[in-house]
Amino acid sequence: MYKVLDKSIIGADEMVMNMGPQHPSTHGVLRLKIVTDGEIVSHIEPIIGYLHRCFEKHCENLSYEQIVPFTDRCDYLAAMHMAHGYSIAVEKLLGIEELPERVEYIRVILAEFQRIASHLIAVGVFGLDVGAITPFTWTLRDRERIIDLFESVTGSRLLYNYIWPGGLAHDLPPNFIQKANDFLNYFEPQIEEYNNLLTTNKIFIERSADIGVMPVDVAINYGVSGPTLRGSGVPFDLRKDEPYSIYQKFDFDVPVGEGLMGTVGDCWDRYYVKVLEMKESIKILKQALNSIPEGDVKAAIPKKIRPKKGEIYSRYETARGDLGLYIRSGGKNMPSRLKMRSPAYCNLSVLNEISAGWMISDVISVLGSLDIVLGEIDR
Amino acid sequence: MSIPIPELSVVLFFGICGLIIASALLVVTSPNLVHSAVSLLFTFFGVAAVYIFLYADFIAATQVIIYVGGILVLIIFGVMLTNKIENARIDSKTNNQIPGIVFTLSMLAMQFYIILNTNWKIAESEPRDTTVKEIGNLLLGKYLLPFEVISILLLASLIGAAMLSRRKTER
Amino acid sequence: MTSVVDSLLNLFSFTGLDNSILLILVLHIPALSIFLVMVVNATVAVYVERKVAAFMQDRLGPMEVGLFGFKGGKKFWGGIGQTIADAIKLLTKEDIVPDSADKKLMLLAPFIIFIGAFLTFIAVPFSQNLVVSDFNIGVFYIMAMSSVGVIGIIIAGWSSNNKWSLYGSMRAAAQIVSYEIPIGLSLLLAVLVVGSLNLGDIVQWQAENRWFIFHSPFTFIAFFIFFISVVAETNRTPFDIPEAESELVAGWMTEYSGFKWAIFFLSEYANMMIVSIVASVVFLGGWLSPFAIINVGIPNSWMIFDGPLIGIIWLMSKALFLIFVMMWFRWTFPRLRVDQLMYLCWKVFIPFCLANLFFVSIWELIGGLFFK
Amino acid sequence: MSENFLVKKYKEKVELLENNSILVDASDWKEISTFIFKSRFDYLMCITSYDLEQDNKIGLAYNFYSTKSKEYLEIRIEFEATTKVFSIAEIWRAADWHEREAYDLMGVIFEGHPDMKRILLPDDWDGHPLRKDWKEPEYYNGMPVPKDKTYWE
Repeated sequence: MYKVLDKSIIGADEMVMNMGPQHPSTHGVLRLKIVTDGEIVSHIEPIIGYLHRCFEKHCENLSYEQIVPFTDRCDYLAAMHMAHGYSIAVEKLLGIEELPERVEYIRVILAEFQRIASHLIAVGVFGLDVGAITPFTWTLRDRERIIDLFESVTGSRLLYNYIWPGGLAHDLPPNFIQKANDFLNYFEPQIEEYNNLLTTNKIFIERSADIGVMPVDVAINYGVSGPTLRGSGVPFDLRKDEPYSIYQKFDFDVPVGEGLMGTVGDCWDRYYVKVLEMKESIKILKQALNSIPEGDVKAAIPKKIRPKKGEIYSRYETARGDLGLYIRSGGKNMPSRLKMRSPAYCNLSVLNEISAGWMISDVISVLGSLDIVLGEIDR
Repeated sequence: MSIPIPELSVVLFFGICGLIIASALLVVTSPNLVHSAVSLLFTFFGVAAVYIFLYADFIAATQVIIYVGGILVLIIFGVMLTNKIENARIDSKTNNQIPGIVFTLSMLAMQFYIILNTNWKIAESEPRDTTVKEIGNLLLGKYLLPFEVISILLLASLIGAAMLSRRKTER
Repeated sequence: MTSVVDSLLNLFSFTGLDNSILLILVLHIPALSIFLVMVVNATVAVYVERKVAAFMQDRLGPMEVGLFGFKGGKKFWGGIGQTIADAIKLLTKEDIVPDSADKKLMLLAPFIIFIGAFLTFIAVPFSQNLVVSDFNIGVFYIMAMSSVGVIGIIIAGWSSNNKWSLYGSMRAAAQIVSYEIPIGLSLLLAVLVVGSLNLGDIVQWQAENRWFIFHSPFTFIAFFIFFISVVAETNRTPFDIPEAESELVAGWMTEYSGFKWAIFFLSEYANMMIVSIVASVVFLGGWLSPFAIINVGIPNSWMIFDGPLIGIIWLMSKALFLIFVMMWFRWTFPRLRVDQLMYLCWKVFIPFCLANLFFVSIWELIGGLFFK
Repeated sequence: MSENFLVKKYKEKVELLENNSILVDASDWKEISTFIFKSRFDYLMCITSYDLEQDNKIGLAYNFYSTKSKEYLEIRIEFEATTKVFSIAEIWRAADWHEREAYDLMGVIFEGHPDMKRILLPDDWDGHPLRKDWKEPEYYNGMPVPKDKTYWE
């Protein structure tokens, strides 16, 4: 047992280490410049941009419809969320108030499935980061079934291009509701299995509880959002606080970190919030699947997207947090400026604050619990 | 296990002696500290082998477990973690060469004189079955006091080492 | 107990060769056999490890890959082609040596580790009389020789000239040197009770009395301390922090590839086998059949299951079960952090071991008075 | 709502735009940003830099949120590209990376930022590509940038 050392004590010779861009647990091409004293890390500087694909520059040269597939490629683990968030922003810009009910239902259903899929990756990879391999393969196995569902709906497995501004690409396949319900019945007990295997494992608790504690004021000051913020005990969820789409119709809770195994806001809390959110998503899905209405999903799709001059800022709750889209329209069919405030970008910037002073292994835990996707950070 | 006939054991003995001497020479001449430390490994192994020739199998195993498994690890650890050891080359320029040679040669002559003039008793030593029991009995019987004194000394150094390494964090 | 070398010398004495020449010739047989055991063990263990992983993790690959089109009903024999592909890959892969590495030491390190494992095998009994050389100080010899490997690990980490490797070797050295203490103290329990360091004597004692794990509550605890410590000593999960792939890439093995890496691999699995055999011999009755666990009320006719030839099956099944448990650990547990590992060793295991040693001495004294 | 208190306090210095955002002069930003933080806007959501495409002017849009009163606030600053803007990275730590990104892609110069350097693009990149007048360079690090892109698609 050790505690965070006073930084002034770390006076011995320090060594600069490069973790990444090629490293097993930097979740992609992230590079961490770590200053270490023995095993203890005194400073971390994340260096990003290895996956920069000029998303914002592309957007200025593409029409609003053409941007949709590009948004998919930002957060490739939650492509539905990005497309959904973008569509909501464009609808807001166009002034489309109401969509056919079926469209909203399908969007919510797919978004919640995507949330489960994304959290499954996050949970499994966090296990992998602390050395447990089996949870990862288990979560991937279950994610595969969600991906199969998506494939039956959209025809693709990772980047869907399904949710369009104003509607959807096409309707659901005939037996989707049945398959979705089958999956939920299969999946609900699986969560308990993850808990038995990983969440309540003594070694796992030792490795994640009380580590990388993020106090509320730090989290808010750094603009942290999503499960990472809720892990610090802030019950802020856009689906609840400012419901977009039709989230106000559904009954669900916003789980927050309670410090069950240690301090509020530690890695374990950030991890466990994701596990609980999967349960909440199942709740939403069950309600939505039971009450999905009939209707035309393409009715509201505008023929030509050419918004008036103006700006909007739209927020959307992705699996990783608060996706902000600032769109400036110059009155053309292409945005004059589109800025994406990606949640993982802000979440990653807090890394040095909460993991300096801990050990190398803990930095990995903290990074895993922040649940970053580099495609979205670098855009 | 007994070595069957003298010829093979003689060959082995001189082979091992050669190994000891060669690796010991490497220890002192190698410009790289880590290379020296690794050469020491072979020296220790050779010495352990010599102990086996003396039917001191327990001592030989002790030699390996303490010197190779413990002290050598410590040495390599220390050398390795010394700052910027990769570039450190030992300055092997020697001072006072002539007095050194004279002194060494005189020591060598003295040893040779003693070796040649000692009346070595050459007798067929009988293969012992096991030495552990006798060592144990002696340590806890006749030599109990020195044994305990040594253990107290080691305990004291252990506590001292712990104290020294603790001080840094409580500054 | 006679050793293999003695038996072989007797067997080949008809050739009329000079004894020392004969010895040199004969020594090749056990040496090659040990090497073969190591190679076969590594190959089989990799296959088994893959299968265990596949069953526990719902992996698909190890269930499918066949050999020459043979899939063997997919479930059990599926995946056997992967092992062979693995071996060919390892032997034919390019041997990459970093430009600024210490090339001599980098070459030396795998062989030090290999020799450590190889020398240990000399004293490891596979059954009654089936030991290359029967040392009187068997237990002590095995401990001594298994401590040689750590130097190879340190050198491997240092000579690669990679910071991750250096971290790995630092951790490995600290871990292995520390965990030797609880291992030694647990083995000392058996030595104390039996009064001999000879592995044959220890098994003989168990044949006359009972399996050592059931001898007293303290030896029961000692077995688990021993087993957990050897898992740490062989760098297996949850104690695989020297090669923690999510932190240190691959630790001290990061810069190794091809054949040198295969030697590390071979030695790792050989070490697993050694410690499992030692655990079986010292605590689980060695080559004795499990019918005589506590040596009461067994019909004499059942004793046909004992003996040198059947003993090897008993011993290997015990050892393989322990190896399986190690694999089970690996696919179940997360990894400890380096300071938690040290905490476990110095503040939990060693005090328990010392207490065990004390209480077992008392147990022996009282047992000597009452149950004689 | 949330805009009014700012307009009340800084009547002369701010200008209320049509979608309830507030235009602030770059020279007043230091004072106003401190005031905004001290009132209730503790959460900086986003900093967007944009090119106005006239008079070599660029703009910044700050989107604030108050976690206590659930209010939004959008501040805009529009200025000459060479003007130095006060950095709010020490007040909202979230601004750190957003400002670096604005510098990297749009070339906004922030004053008082703790670690002003490129974040997404490589350190040896030339120019700020989100400017509308940004031209693709002929050479990058001595390598010619291909002109014919027929086969790229």
